[in-house]
Amino acid sequence: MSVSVSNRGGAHIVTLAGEIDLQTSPQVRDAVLDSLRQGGAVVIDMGGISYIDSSGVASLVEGFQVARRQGVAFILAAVSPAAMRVLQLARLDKVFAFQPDVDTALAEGI
Amino acid sequence: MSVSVSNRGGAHIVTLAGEIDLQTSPQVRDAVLDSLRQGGAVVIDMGGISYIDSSGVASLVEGFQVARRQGVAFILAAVSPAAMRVLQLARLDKVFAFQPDVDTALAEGI
Amino acid sequence: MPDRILASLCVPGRAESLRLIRGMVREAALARGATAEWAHDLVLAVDEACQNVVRHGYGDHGLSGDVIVEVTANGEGLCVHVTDFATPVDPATIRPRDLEDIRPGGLGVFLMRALTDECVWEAPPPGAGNVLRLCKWLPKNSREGEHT
Amino acid sequence: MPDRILASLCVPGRAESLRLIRGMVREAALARGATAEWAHDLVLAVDEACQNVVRHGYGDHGLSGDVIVEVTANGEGLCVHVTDFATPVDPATIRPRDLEDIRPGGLGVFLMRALTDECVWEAPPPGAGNVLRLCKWLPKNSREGEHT
Ligand SMILES: Nc1ncnc2c1ncn2[C@@H]1O[C@H](COP(=O)(O)OP(=O)(O)O)[C@@H](O)[C@H]1O
Ligand SMILES: Nc1ncnc2c1ncn2[C@@H]1O[C@H](COP(=O)(O)OP(=O)(O)O)[C@@H](O)[C@H]1O
Repeated sequence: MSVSVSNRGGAHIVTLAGEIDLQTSPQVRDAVLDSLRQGGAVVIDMGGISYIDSSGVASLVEGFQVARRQGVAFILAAVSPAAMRVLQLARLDKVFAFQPDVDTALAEGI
Repeated sequence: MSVSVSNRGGAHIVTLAGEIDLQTSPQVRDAVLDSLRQGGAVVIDMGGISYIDSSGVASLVEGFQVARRQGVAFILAAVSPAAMRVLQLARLDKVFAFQPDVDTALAEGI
Repeated sequence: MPDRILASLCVPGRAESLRLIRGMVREAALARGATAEWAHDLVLAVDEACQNVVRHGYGDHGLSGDVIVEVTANGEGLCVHVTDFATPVDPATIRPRDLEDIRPGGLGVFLMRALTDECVWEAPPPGAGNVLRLCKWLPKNSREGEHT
Repeated sequence: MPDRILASLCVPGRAESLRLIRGMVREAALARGATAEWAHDLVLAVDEACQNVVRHGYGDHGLSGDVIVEVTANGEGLCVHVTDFATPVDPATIRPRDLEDIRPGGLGVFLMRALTDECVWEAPPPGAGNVLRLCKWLPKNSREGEHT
Protein backbone atom coordinates (compact mmCIF):
# COMPACT_ATOMS: atom_id res chain seq x y z
CA MET A 1 0.00 0.00 0.00
CA SER A 2 1.20 3.52 -0.72
CA VAL A 3 -0.19 6.90 0.33
CA SER A 4 0.99 10.22 -1.04
CA VAL A 5 -0.41 13.70 -0.50
CA SER A 6 -0.10 16.66 -2.85
CA ASN A 7 -1.69 20.06 -3.22
CA ARG A 8 -3.57 21.36 -6.27
CA GLY A 9 -5.66 24.53 -6.50
CA GLY A 10 -5.96 24.79 -2.72
CA ALA A 11 -7.20 21.21 -2.37
CA HIS A 12 -5.34 18.26 -0.86
CA ILE A 13 -5.08 15.22 -3.10
CA VAL A 14 -4.56 11.98 -1.17
CA THR A 15 -3.42 9.32 -3.66
CA LEU A 16 -3.87 5.73 -2.50
CA ALA A 17 -2.57 2.60 -4.18
CA GLY A 18 -2.51 -1.10 -3.37
CA GLU A 19 -4.41 -3.01 -0.67
CA ILE A 20 -6.04 -1.15 2.21
CA ASP A 21 -6.61 -3.45 5.15
CA LEU A 22 -6.30 -3.57 8.93
CA GLN A 23 -2.53 -3.26 8.64
CA THR A 24 -2.41 -0.36 6.19
CA SER A 25 -5.58 1.64 6.92
CA PRO A 26 -3.98 3.61 9.81
CA GLN A 27 -1.71 5.28 7.22
CA VAL A 28 -4.77 6.23 5.18
CA ARG A 29 -6.50 7.63 8.25
CA ASP A 30 -3.42 9.67 9.21
CA ALA A 31 -3.02 11.15 5.71
CA VAL A 32 -6.72 12.02 5.46
CA LEU A 33 -6.95 13.60 8.92
CA ASP A 34 -3.63 15.46 8.47
CA SER A 35 -4.90 16.96 5.21
CA LEU A 36 -8.18 18.01 6.81
CA ARG A 37 -6.33 19.57 9.74
CA GLN A 38 -4.58 21.90 7.30
CA GLY A 39 -7.94 23.15 5.99
CA GLY A 40 -9.42 23.09 2.50
CA ALA A 41 -11.10 20.42 0.37
CA VAL A 42 -9.78 16.86 0.20
CA VAL A 43 -9.90 14.62 -2.85
CA ILE A 44 -9.08 10.93 -2.38
CA ASP A 45 -7.64 9.44 -5.57
CA MET A 46 -8.72 5.81 -5.28
CA GLY A 47 -7.75 4.77 -8.82
CA GLY A 48 -4.85 2.60 -7.64
CA ILE A 49 -6.70 0.72 -4.91
CA SER A 50 -6.96 -3.00 -5.65
CA TYR A 51 -8.60 -3.97 -2.35
CA ILE A 52 -10.35 -2.23 0.52
CA ASP A 53 -11.90 -3.72 3.65
CA SER A 54 -14.10 -2.31 6.42
CA SER A 55 -11.15 -0.73 8.22
CA GLY A 56 -10.26 1.21 5.06
CA VAL A 57 -13.88 2.23 4.64
CA ALA A 58 -13.89 3.36 8.30
CA SER A 59 -10.96 5.70 7.61
CA LEU A 60 -12.89 7.26 4.73
CA VAL A 61 -16.05 7.63 6.83
CA GLU A 62 -14.02 9.35 9.52
CA GLY A 63 -12.61 11.80 6.94
CA PHE A 64 -16.09 12.39 5.56
CA GLN A 65 -17.42 13.29 9.02
CA VAL A 66 -14.57 15.64 9.90
CA ALA A 67 -14.93 17.37 6.51
CA ARG A 68 -18.67 17.82 7.02
CA ARG A 69 -18.07 19.35 10.45
CA GLN A 70 -15.50 21.71 8.90
CA GLY A 71 -17.75 22.52 5.94
CA VAL A 72 -15.19 21.48 3.31
CA ALA A 73 -15.61 19.15 0.34
CA PHE A 74 -14.53 15.49 0.68
CA ILE A 75 -14.53 13.68 -2.63
CA LEU A 76 -13.74 10.10 -3.68
CA ALA A 77 -12.28 10.09 -7.20
CA ALA A 78 -11.70 7.22 -9.65
CA VAL A 79 -13.27 4.56 -7.41
CA SER A 80 -12.61 1.08 -8.86
CA PRO A 81 -15.43 -1.47 -9.24
CA ALA A 82 -14.06 -3.58 -6.34
CA ALA A 83 -14.01 -0.59 -3.98
CA MET A 84 -17.42 0.61 -5.18
CA ARG A 85 -18.87 -2.81 -4.47
CA VAL A 86 -17.79 -2.57 -0.81
CA LEU A 87 -19.14 1.00 -0.50
CA GLN A 88 -22.46 -0.10 -2.04
CA LEU A 89 -22.78 -3.07 0.30
CA ALA A 90 -22.19 -0.69 3.21
CA ARG A 91 -24.83 1.67 1.68
CA LEU A 92 -22.22 4.42 1.59
CA ASP A 93 -22.65 5.00 -2.15
CA LYS A 94 -25.42 7.47 -1.26
CA VAL A 95 -23.30 9.15 1.43
CA PHE A 96 -19.97 9.99 -0.20
CA ALA A 97 -19.47 12.45 -3.07
CA PHE A 98 -17.92 10.70 -6.11
CA GLN A 99 -16.16 12.02 -9.20
CA PRO A 100 -14.72 10.00 -12.09
CA ASP A 101 -11.21 11.45 -11.70
CA VAL A 102 -9.18 14.03 -9.78
CA ASP A 103 -9.39 16.68 -12.51
CA THR A 104 -13.19 16.54 -12.57
CA ALA A 105 -13.26 16.58 -8.77
CA LEU A 106 -11.15 19.76 -8.72
CA ALA A 107 -13.16 21.40 -11.52
CA GLU A 108 -16.65 20.51 -10.38
CA GLY A 109 -16.66 19.00 -6.93
CA ILE A 110 -15.14 21.56 -4.63
CA MET B 1 -2.00 -20.92 -17.95
CA SER B 2 -2.92 -20.73 -21.62
CA VAL B 3 -1.38 -22.38 -24.69
CA SER B 4 -2.25 -21.51 -28.27
CA VAL B 5 -0.68 -22.67 -31.50
CA SER B 6 -0.62 -20.83 -34.82
CA ASN B 7 1.19 -21.09 -38.13
CA ARG B 8 3.32 -18.41 -39.75
CA GLY B 9 5.61 -18.80 -42.75
CA GLY B 10 5.69 -22.57 -42.36
CA ALA B 11 6.69 -22.42 -38.70
CA HIS B 12 4.54 -23.34 -35.71
CA ILE B 13 4.26 -20.63 -33.08
CA VAL B 14 3.39 -21.97 -29.62
CA THR B 15 2.27 -19.02 -27.47
CA LEU B 16 2.40 -19.62 -23.72
CA ALA B 17 1.01 -17.37 -20.99
CA GLY B 18 0.68 -17.58 -17.21
CA GLU B 19 2.27 -20.01 -14.77
CA ILE B 20 3.80 -23.25 -16.03
CA ASP B 21 4.02 -25.82 -13.26
CA LEU B 22 3.47 -29.50 -12.57
CA GLN B 23 -0.26 -29.05 -13.18
CA THR B 24 -0.03 -27.10 -16.44
CA SER B 25 3.20 -28.32 -18.08
CA PRO B 26 1.55 -31.39 -19.67
CA GLN B 27 -0.43 -28.99 -21.89
CA VAL B 28 2.82 -27.31 -22.93
CA ARG B 29 4.42 -30.66 -23.69
CA ASP B 30 1.42 -31.76 -25.78
CA ALA B 31 1.36 -28.52 -27.82
CA VAL B 32 5.12 -28.64 -28.46
CA LEU B 33 5.21 -32.31 -29.46
CA ASP B 34 2.06 -31.98 -31.61
CA SER B 35 3.64 -29.10 -33.50
CA LEU B 36 6.86 -31.02 -34.05
CA ARG B 37 4.90 -34.03 -35.25
CA GLN B 38 3.49 -31.90 -38.07
CA GLY B 39 7.02 -31.02 -39.26
CA GLY B 40 8.70 -27.64 -39.64
CA ALA B 41 10.35 -25.21 -37.24
CA VAL B 42 8.82 -24.39 -33.85
CA VAL B 43 9.00 -21.02 -32.10
CA ILE B 44 7.90 -20.85 -28.44
CA ASP B 45 6.59 -17.39 -27.58
CA MET B 46 7.41 -17.14 -23.87
CA GLY B 47 6.60 -13.43 -23.48
CA GLY B 48 3.51 -14.07 -21.36
CA ILE B 49 5.05 -16.57 -18.94
CA SER B 50 5.14 -15.27 -15.39
CA TYR B 51 6.48 -18.45 -13.78
CA ILE B 52 8.13 -21.67 -14.91
CA ASP B 53 9.38 -24.58 -12.84
CA SER B 54 11.49 -27.65 -13.64
CA SER B 55 8.52 -29.53 -15.12
CA GLY B 56 7.97 -26.67 -17.60
CA VAL B 57 11.68 -26.64 -18.42
CA ALA B 58 11.51 -30.42 -18.95
CA SER B 59 8.78 -29.95 -21.58
CA LEU B 60 11.00 -27.47 -23.42
CA VAL B 61 14.03 -29.78 -23.23
CA GLU B 62 11.95 -32.60 -24.66
CA GLY B 63 10.88 -30.38 -27.57
CA PHE B 64 14.46 -29.31 -28.13
CA GLN B 65 15.62 -32.91 -28.37
CA VAL B 66 12.87 -34.01 -30.76
CA ALA B 67 13.57 -30.98 -32.98
CA ARG B 68 17.28 -31.76 -33.06
CA ARG B 69 16.55 -35.33 -34.08
CA GLN B 70 14.25 -34.05 -36.85
CA GLY B 71 16.77 -31.41 -37.92
CA VAL B 72 14.30 -28.49 -37.50
CA ALA B 73 14.77 -25.21 -35.62
CA PHE B 74 13.42 -24.91 -32.06
CA ILE B 75 13.54 -21.33 -30.80
CA LEU B 76 12.57 -19.70 -27.50
CA ALA B 77 11.35 -16.14 -28.15
CA ALA B 78 10.74 -13.23 -25.74
CA VAL B 79 11.99 -15.11 -22.66
CA SER B 80 11.20 -13.08 -19.50
CA PRO B 81 13.89 -12.46 -16.85
CA ALA B 82 12.20 -14.90 -14.41
CA ALA B 83 12.19 -17.69 -16.99
CA MET B 84 15.74 -16.89 -18.11
CA ARG B 85 16.91 -17.13 -14.52
CA VAL B 86 15.61 -20.70 -14.28
CA LEU B 87 17.17 -21.65 -17.63
CA GLN B 88 20.49 -20.14 -16.54
CA LEU B 89 20.48 -22.00 -13.23
CA ALA B 90 19.86 -25.22 -15.17
CA ARG B 91 22.72 -24.22 -17.54
CA LEU B 92 20.32 -24.44 -20.45
CA ASP B 93 21.03 -20.87 -21.58
CA LYS B 94 23.89 -22.31 -23.67
CA VAL B 95 21.71 -25.11 -25.06
CA PHE B 96 18.55 -23.44 -26.38
CA ALA B 97 18.41 -20.98 -29.29
CA PHE B 98 16.95 -17.63 -28.16
CA GLN B 99 15.47 -14.69 -30.07
CA PRO B 100 14.10 -11.44 -28.64
CA ASP B 101 10.66 -11.86 -30.26
CA VAL B 102 8.68 -14.06 -32.64
CA ASP B 103 9.25 -11.80 -35.67
CA THR B 104 13.01 -11.94 -35.28
CA ALA B 105 12.84 -15.68 -34.70
CA LEU B 106 10.95 -16.13 -37.99
CA ALA B 107 13.23 -13.76 -39.90
CA GLU B 108 16.57 -14.92 -38.58
CA GLY B 109 16.26 -18.08 -36.54
CA ILE B 110 14.73 -20.66 -38.84
CA MET C 1 -19.28 -34.42 -4.65
CA PRO C 2 -17.94 -35.12 -1.16
CA ASP C 3 -16.38 -32.38 0.98
CA ARG C 4 -12.77 -31.87 0.04
CA ILE C 5 -10.32 -29.82 2.12
CA LEU C 6 -8.45 -27.56 -0.29
CA ALA C 7 -6.14 -25.96 2.26
CA SER C 8 -5.70 -25.14 5.91
CA LEU C 9 -3.58 -22.15 6.93
CA CYS C 10 -2.38 -21.37 10.45
CA VAL C 11 -1.02 -17.87 11.05
CA PRO C 12 -0.43 -15.60 14.03
CA GLY C 13 -3.57 -13.59 14.81
CA ARG C 14 -2.05 -10.27 13.77
CA ALA C 15 -2.80 -7.63 11.14
CA GLU C 16 0.26 -8.67 9.12
CA SER C 17 -1.22 -12.13 8.57
CA LEU C 18 -4.30 -10.88 6.73
CA ARG C 19 -2.57 -10.59 3.34
CA LEU C 20 -1.50 -14.21 3.58
CA ILE C 21 -5.01 -15.30 4.48
CA ARG C 22 -6.48 -13.35 1.57
CA GLY C 23 -3.97 -14.81 -0.89
CA MET C 24 -4.74 -18.34 0.23
CA VAL C 25 -8.52 -17.96 0.07
CA ARG C 26 -8.30 -16.25 -3.33
CA GLU C 27 -6.13 -19.02 -4.82
CA ALA C 28 -8.39 -21.71 -3.40
CA ALA C 29 -11.48 -20.02 -4.85
CA LEU C 30 -9.86 -19.60 -8.27
CA ALA C 31 -8.71 -23.23 -8.18
CA ARG C 32 -12.35 -24.22 -7.54
CA GLY C 33 -13.33 -22.37 -10.72
CA ALA C 34 -14.65 -19.14 -9.19
CA THR C 35 -14.54 -15.82 -11.04
CA ALA C 36 -12.35 -13.00 -9.72
CA GLU C 37 -15.46 -11.16 -8.47
CA TRP C 38 -16.81 -14.18 -6.62
CA ALA C 39 -13.37 -14.81 -5.12
CA HIS C 40 -13.14 -11.15 -4.02
CA ASP C 41 -16.37 -11.41 -2.07
CA LEU C 42 -15.36 -14.59 -0.23
CA VAL C 43 -11.89 -13.14 0.44
CA LEU C 44 -13.43 -9.98 1.93
CA ALA C 45 -15.81 -11.97 4.13
CA VAL C 46 -12.97 -14.11 5.49
CA ASP C 47 -10.75 -11.04 5.95
CA GLU C 48 -13.48 -9.37 8.01
CA ALA C 49 -13.86 -12.50 10.15
CA CYS C 50 -10.12 -12.74 10.77
CA GLN C 51 -9.84 -9.02 11.40
CA ASN C 52 -12.41 -9.37 14.17
CA VAL C 53 -10.40 -12.19 15.71
CA VAL C 54 -7.29 -9.98 15.62
CA ARG C 55 -9.05 -6.89 17.00
CA HIS C 56 -11.68 -8.31 19.33
CA GLY C 57 -10.85 -11.95 20.02
CA TYR C 58 -7.20 -11.26 20.85
CA GLY C 59 -6.63 -7.48 20.76
CA ASP C 60 -9.41 -6.31 23.09
CA HIS C 61 -8.12 -8.70 25.77
CA GLY C 62 -4.39 -8.17 25.26
CA LEU C 63 -4.08 -11.78 24.12
CA SER C 64 -2.14 -13.26 21.26
CA GLY C 65 -2.66 -16.53 19.44
CA ASP C 66 -3.11 -18.17 16.08
CA VAL C 67 -5.91 -18.12 13.55
CA ILE C 68 -6.62 -21.22 11.47
CA VAL C 69 -8.37 -20.75 8.15
CA GLU C 70 -9.57 -23.95 6.49
CA VAL C 71 -11.12 -23.96 3.02
CA THR C 72 -13.36 -26.86 1.98
CA ALA C 73 -14.99 -27.41 -1.39
CA ASN C 74 -18.29 -29.22 -1.78
CA GLY C 75 -20.86 -29.60 -4.53
CA GLU C 76 -22.39 -26.18 -3.89
CA GLY C 77 -19.30 -24.02 -3.41
CA LEU C 78 -16.77 -23.28 -0.71
CA CYS C 79 -16.91 -23.25 3.07
CA VAL C 80 -14.27 -21.55 5.19
CA HIS C 81 -13.82 -22.30 8.87
CA VAL C 82 -12.05 -19.61 10.91
CA THR C 83 -10.84 -20.94 14.25
CA ASP C 84 -9.30 -18.85 17.04
CA PHE C 85 -7.99 -19.66 20.50
CA ALA C 86 -9.38 -16.58 22.24
CA THR C 87 -12.09 -16.52 24.89
CA PRO C 88 -15.30 -18.07 23.55
CA VAL C 89 -17.92 -15.40 22.84
CA ASP C 90 -21.67 -15.74 22.81
CA PRO C 91 -22.61 -15.42 19.10
CA ALA C 92 -25.80 -13.62 20.16
CA THR C 93 -23.65 -10.68 21.30
CA ILE C 94 -22.02 -10.37 17.87
CA ARG C 95 -24.36 -8.32 15.74
CA PRO C 96 -23.99 -5.94 12.82
CA ARG C 97 -24.84 -2.32 13.50
CA ASP C 98 -27.65 -0.35 11.94
CA LEU C 99 -26.30 0.98 8.64
CA GLU C 100 -28.36 4.17 9.01
CA ASP C 101 -26.00 5.16 11.79
CA ILE C 102 -23.08 6.47 9.73
CA ARG C 103 -19.93 6.23 11.79
CA PRO C 104 -16.48 4.70 11.35
CA GLY C 105 -16.40 0.98 12.12
CA GLY C 106 -19.08 -1.56 12.81
CA LEU C 107 -19.25 -2.92 9.27
CA GLY C 108 -17.37 -6.21 9.59
CA VAL C 109 -20.17 -8.51 10.69
CA PHE C 110 -22.58 -6.84 8.29
CA LEU C 111 -20.23 -7.47 5.34
CA MET C 112 -19.53 -11.07 6.36
CA ARG C 113 -23.29 -11.77 6.31
CA ALA C 114 -23.95 -9.83 3.12
CA LEU C 115 -21.13 -11.56 1.23
CA THR C 116 -21.84 -15.19 2.17
CA ASP C 117 -24.70 -17.67 2.05
CA GLU C 118 -23.93 -19.10 5.50
CA CYS C 119 -22.35 -17.31 8.43
CA VAL C 120 -22.63 -19.27 11.68
CA TRP C 121 -20.58 -19.71 14.80
CA GLU C 122 -20.16 -23.42 15.47
CA ALA C 123 -19.47 -25.18 18.76
CA PRO C 124 -15.67 -24.96 19.11
CA PRO C 125 -13.72 -28.21 19.59
CA PRO C 126 -11.92 -28.64 22.94
CA GLY C 127 -9.00 -26.21 23.17
CA ALA C 128 -10.31 -23.78 20.56
CA GLY C 129 -11.98 -20.46 21.31
CA ASN C 130 -14.37 -19.77 18.48
CA VAL C 131 -15.15 -21.39 15.14
CA LEU C 132 -16.91 -19.35 12.47
CA ARG C 133 -18.24 -21.10 9.38
CA LEU C 134 -18.60 -18.99 6.25
CA CYS C 135 -19.99 -20.60 3.10
CA LYS C 136 -20.62 -19.20 -0.33
CA TRP C 137 -22.36 -21.10 -3.13
CA LEU C 138 -21.17 -20.94 -6.69
CA PRO C 139 -23.52 -20.09 -9.56
CA LYS C 140 -25.35 -23.26 -10.69
CA ASN C 141 -23.29 -23.71 -13.88
CA SER C 142 -19.98 -23.87 -11.97
CA ARG C 143 -21.22 -26.35 -9.41
CA GLU C 144 -21.30 -29.74 -11.01
CA GLY C 145 -18.53 -32.33 -10.84
CA GLU C 146 -14.96 -31.86 -9.73
CA HIS C 147 -13.13 -28.54 -9.88
CA THR C 148 -12.16 -27.34 -13.35
CA MET D 1 15.42 -11.85 16.60
CA PRO D 2 13.83 -15.11 17.73
CA ASP D 3 12.30 -17.57 15.29
CA ARG D 4 8.79 -16.53 14.38
CA ILE D 5 6.33 -18.78 12.51
CA LEU D 6 4.76 -16.67 9.77
CA ALA D 7 2.40 -19.31 8.44
CA SER D 8 1.75 -23.00 8.17
CA LEU D 9 -0.24 -24.38 5.25
CA CYS D 10 -1.64 -27.90 4.94
CA VAL D 11 -2.84 -28.96 1.50
CA PRO D 12 -3.50 -32.24 -0.32
CA GLY D 13 -0.29 -33.52 -1.94
CA ARG D 14 -1.53 -32.94 -5.49
CA ALA D 15 -0.43 -30.84 -8.45
CA GLU D 16 -3.41 -28.50 -7.98
CA SER D 17 -2.11 -27.46 -4.55
CA LEU D 18 1.17 -26.03 -5.85
CA ARG D 19 -0.33 -22.64 -6.78
CA LEU D 20 -1.62 -22.23 -3.25
CA ILE D 21 1.75 -23.13 -1.79
CA ARG D 22 3.52 -20.67 -4.07
CA GLY D 23 1.11 -17.89 -3.20
CA MET D 24 1.59 -18.46 0.51
CA VAL D 25 5.38 -18.57 0.38
CA ARG D 26 5.51 -15.48 -1.85
CA GLU D 27 3.27 -13.45 0.47
CA ALA D 28 5.27 -14.54 3.52
CA ALA D 29 8.54 -13.55 1.85
CA LEU D 30 7.18 -10.17 0.78
CA ALA D 31 5.80 -9.59 4.29
CA ARG D 32 9.31 -10.26 5.63
CA GLY D 33 10.63 -7.49 3.37
CA ALA D 34 12.03 -9.58 0.52
CA THR D 35 12.23 -8.30 -3.05
CA ALA D 36 10.13 -9.94 -5.78
CA GLU D 37 13.29 -11.64 -7.17
CA TRP D 38 14.30 -13.05 -3.79
CA ALA D 39 10.74 -14.24 -3.20
CA HIS D 40 10.66 -15.91 -6.64
CA ASP D 41 13.74 -17.96 -5.85
CA LEU D 42 12.41 -19.20 -2.51
CA VAL D 43 9.00 -19.90 -4.08
CA LEU D 44 10.63 -21.96 -6.85
CA ALA D 45 12.73 -23.95 -4.36
CA VAL D 46 9.67 -24.78 -2.25
CA ASP D 47 7.62 -25.60 -5.37
CA GLU D 48 10.31 -28.05 -6.48
CA ALA D 49 10.35 -29.67 -3.04
CA CYS D 50 6.56 -30.05 -2.96
CA GLN D 51 6.48 -31.25 -6.54
CA ASN D 52 8.84 -34.06 -5.59
CA VAL D 53 6.56 -35.00 -2.71
CA VAL D 54 3.59 -35.10 -5.12
CA ARG D 55 5.46 -37.06 -7.83
CA HIS D 56 7.83 -39.28 -5.87
CA GLY D 57 6.72 -39.32 -2.24
CA TYR D 58 3.08 -40.03 -3.04
CA GLY D 59 2.75 -40.53 -6.83
CA ASP D 60 5.43 -43.18 -7.41
CA HIS D 61 3.84 -45.35 -4.73
CA GLY D 62 0.20 -44.72 -5.61
CA LEU D 63 -0.26 -43.02 -2.25
CA SER D 64 -2.10 -39.85 -1.36
CA GLY D 65 -1.66 -37.56 1.61
CA ASP D 66 -1.11 -34.01 2.73
CA VAL D 67 1.86 -31.67 2.48
CA ILE D 68 2.52 -29.18 5.27
CA VAL D 69 4.52 -26.07 4.39
CA GLU D 70 5.63 -23.99 7.36
CA VAL D 71 7.41 -20.66 6.94
CA THR D 72 9.54 -19.30 9.80
CA ALA D 73 11.36 -15.97 9.93
CA ASN D 74 14.55 -15.49 11.88
CA GLY D 75 17.28 -12.87 12.01
CA GLU D 76 18.95 -14.12 8.83
CA GLY D 77 16.00 -14.78 6.55
CA LEU D 78 13.33 -17.42 6.08
CA CYS D 79 13.21 -21.16 6.66
CA VAL D 80 10.54 -23.36 5.12
CA HIS D 81 9.79 -26.85 6.40
CA VAL D 82 8.07 -29.18 3.96
CA THR D 83 6.56 -32.20 5.71
CA ASP D 84 4.96 -35.17 3.99
CA PHE D 85 3.37 -38.40 5.22
CA ALA D 86 4.83 -40.68 2.57
CA THR D 87 7.35 -43.45 3.11
CA PRO D 88 10.55 -42.08 4.67
CA VAL D 89 13.36 -41.94 2.10
CA ASP D 90 17.09 -42.07 2.70
CA PRO D 91 18.29 -38.53 1.88
CA ALA D 92 21.50 -40.03 0.50
CA THR D 93 19.46 -41.51 -2.36
CA ILE D 94 18.09 -38.10 -3.33
CA ARG D 95 20.68 -36.46 -5.52
CA PRO D 96 20.67 -33.95 -8.34
CA ARG D 97 21.69 -35.24 -11.74
CA ASP D 98 24.72 -34.18 -13.72
CA LEU D 99 23.69 -31.07 -15.66
CA GLU D 100 25.93 -32.05 -18.61
CA ASP D 101 23.46 -34.83 -19.30
CA ILE D 102 20.78 -32.86 -21.13
CA ARG D 103 17.45 -34.65 -20.81
CA PRO D 104 13.95 -33.79 -19.62
CA GLY D 105 13.60 -33.95 -15.83
CA GLY D 106 16.05 -34.37 -13.02
CA LEU D 107 16.36 -30.65 -12.24
CA GLY D 108 14.28 -30.33 -9.08
CA VAL D 109 16.86 -31.20 -6.42
CA PHE D 110 19.51 -29.24 -8.27
CA LEU D 111 17.32 -26.11 -8.31
CA MET D 112 16.36 -26.50 -4.63
CA ARG D 113 20.03 -26.53 -3.68
CA ALA D 114 21.03 -23.74 -6.05
CA LEU D 115 18.24 -21.45 -4.85
CA THR D 116 18.66 -21.83 -1.08
CA ASP D 117 21.36 -21.47 1.56
CA GLU D 118 20.31 -24.60 3.44
CA CYS D 119 18.63 -27.69 2.03
CA VAL D 120 18.56 -30.59 4.49
CA TRP D 121 16.30 -33.48 5.26
CA GLU D 122 15.60 -33.53 9.00
CA ALA D 123 14.59 -36.44 11.19
CA PRO D 124 10.79 -36.59 10.76
CA PRO D 125 8.61 -36.45 13.90
CA PRO D 126 6.58 -39.59 14.70
CA GLY D 127 3.79 -40.04 12.17
CA ALA D 128 5.43 -37.92 9.47
CA GLY D 129 7.25 -39.31 6.43
CA ASN D 130 9.88 -36.75 5.46
CA VAL D 131 10.76 -33.25 6.60
CA LEU D 132 12.81 -31.05 4.29
CA ARG D 133 14.24 -27.80 5.63
CA LEU D 134 14.94 -25.07 3.07
CA CYS D 135 16.44 -21.78 4.27
CA LYS D 136 17.37 -18.65 2.39
CA TRP D 137 19.18 -15.69 3.94
CA LEU D 138 18.25 -12.12 3.15
CA PRO D 139 20.85 -9.58 2.01
CA LYS D 140 22.55 -8.05 5.08
CA ASN D 141 20.70 -4.71 4.89
CA SER D 142 17.26 -6.39 5.09
CA ARG D 143 18.14 -8.56 8.05
CA GLU D 144 18.07 -6.42 11.14
CA GLY D 145 15.11 -5.97 13.48
CA GLU D 146 11.53 -7.00 12.96
CA HIS D 147 9.87 -7.31 9.57
CA THR D 148 9.16 -4.02 7.78
N1 LIG E 1 -14.11 -12.62 16.78
C1 LIG E 1 -14.77 -11.85 17.70
N2 LIG E 1 -14.52 -12.00 19.00
C2 LIG E 1 -15.18 -11.23 19.92
N3 LIG E 1 -16.08 -10.29 19.60
C3 LIG E 1 -16.36 -10.06 18.31
C4 LIG E 1 -15.73 -10.84 17.29
N4 LIG E 1 -16.20 -10.41 16.11
C5 LIG E 1 -17.07 -9.43 16.37
N5 LIG E 1 -17.20 -9.21 17.70
C6 LIG E 1 -18.10 -8.22 18.35
O1 LIG E 1 -19.09 -7.81 17.37
C7 LIG E 1 -19.05 -6.39 17.18
C8 LIG E 1 -19.35 -6.02 15.73
O2 LIG E 1 -18.24 -6.33 14.91
P1 LIG E 1 -18.03 -5.56 13.53
O3 LIG E 1 -19.31 -5.56 12.76
O4 LIG E 1 -16.87 -6.18 12.84
O5 LIG E 1 -17.71 -4.04 13.90
P2 LIG E 1 -16.47 -3.44 14.73
O6 LIG E 1 -15.47 -4.52 14.89
O7 LIG E 1 -15.98 -2.32 13.87
O8 LIG E 1 -17.07 -2.99 16.01
C9 LIG E 1 -17.67 -5.96 17.65
O9 LIG E 1 -17.64 -4.62 18.07
C10 LIG E 1 -17.38 -6.96 18.78
O10 LIG E 1 -17.99 -6.53 19.97
N1 LIG F 1 10.18 -36.19 -1.81
C1 LIG F 1 10.82 -37.25 -2.40
N2 LIG F 1 10.49 -38.50 -2.05
C2 LIG F 1 11.13 -39.53 -2.63
N3 LIG F 1 12.10 -39.44 -3.54
C3 LIG F 1 12.47 -38.22 -3.94
C4 LIG F 1 11.86 -37.06 -3.39
N4 LIG F 1 12.45 -35.99 -3.97
C5 LIG F 1 13.35 -36.45 -4.83
N5 LIG F 1 13.39 -37.80 -4.83
C6 LIG F 1 14.30 -38.65 -5.64
O1 LIG F 1 15.36 -37.82 -6.12
C7 LIG F 1 15.45 -37.87 -7.55
C8 LIG F 1 15.87 -36.51 -8.13
O2 LIG F 1 14.81 -35.59 -8.03
P1 LIG F 1 14.73 -34.35 -9.02
O3 LIG F 1 16.06 -33.67 -9.06
O4 LIG F 1 13.59 -33.50 -8.60
O5 LIG F 1 14.47 -34.93 -10.48
P2 LIG F 1 13.23 -35.77 -11.05
O6 LIG F 1 12.16 -35.69 -10.02
O7 LIG F 1 12.87 -35.09 -12.33
O8 LIG F 1 13.77 -37.15 -11.24
C9 LIG F 1 14.07 -38.31 -8.00
O9 LIG F 1 14.09 -38.95 -9.25
C10 LIG F 1 13.64 -39.24 -6.86
O10 LIG F 1 14.19 -40.53 -7.04
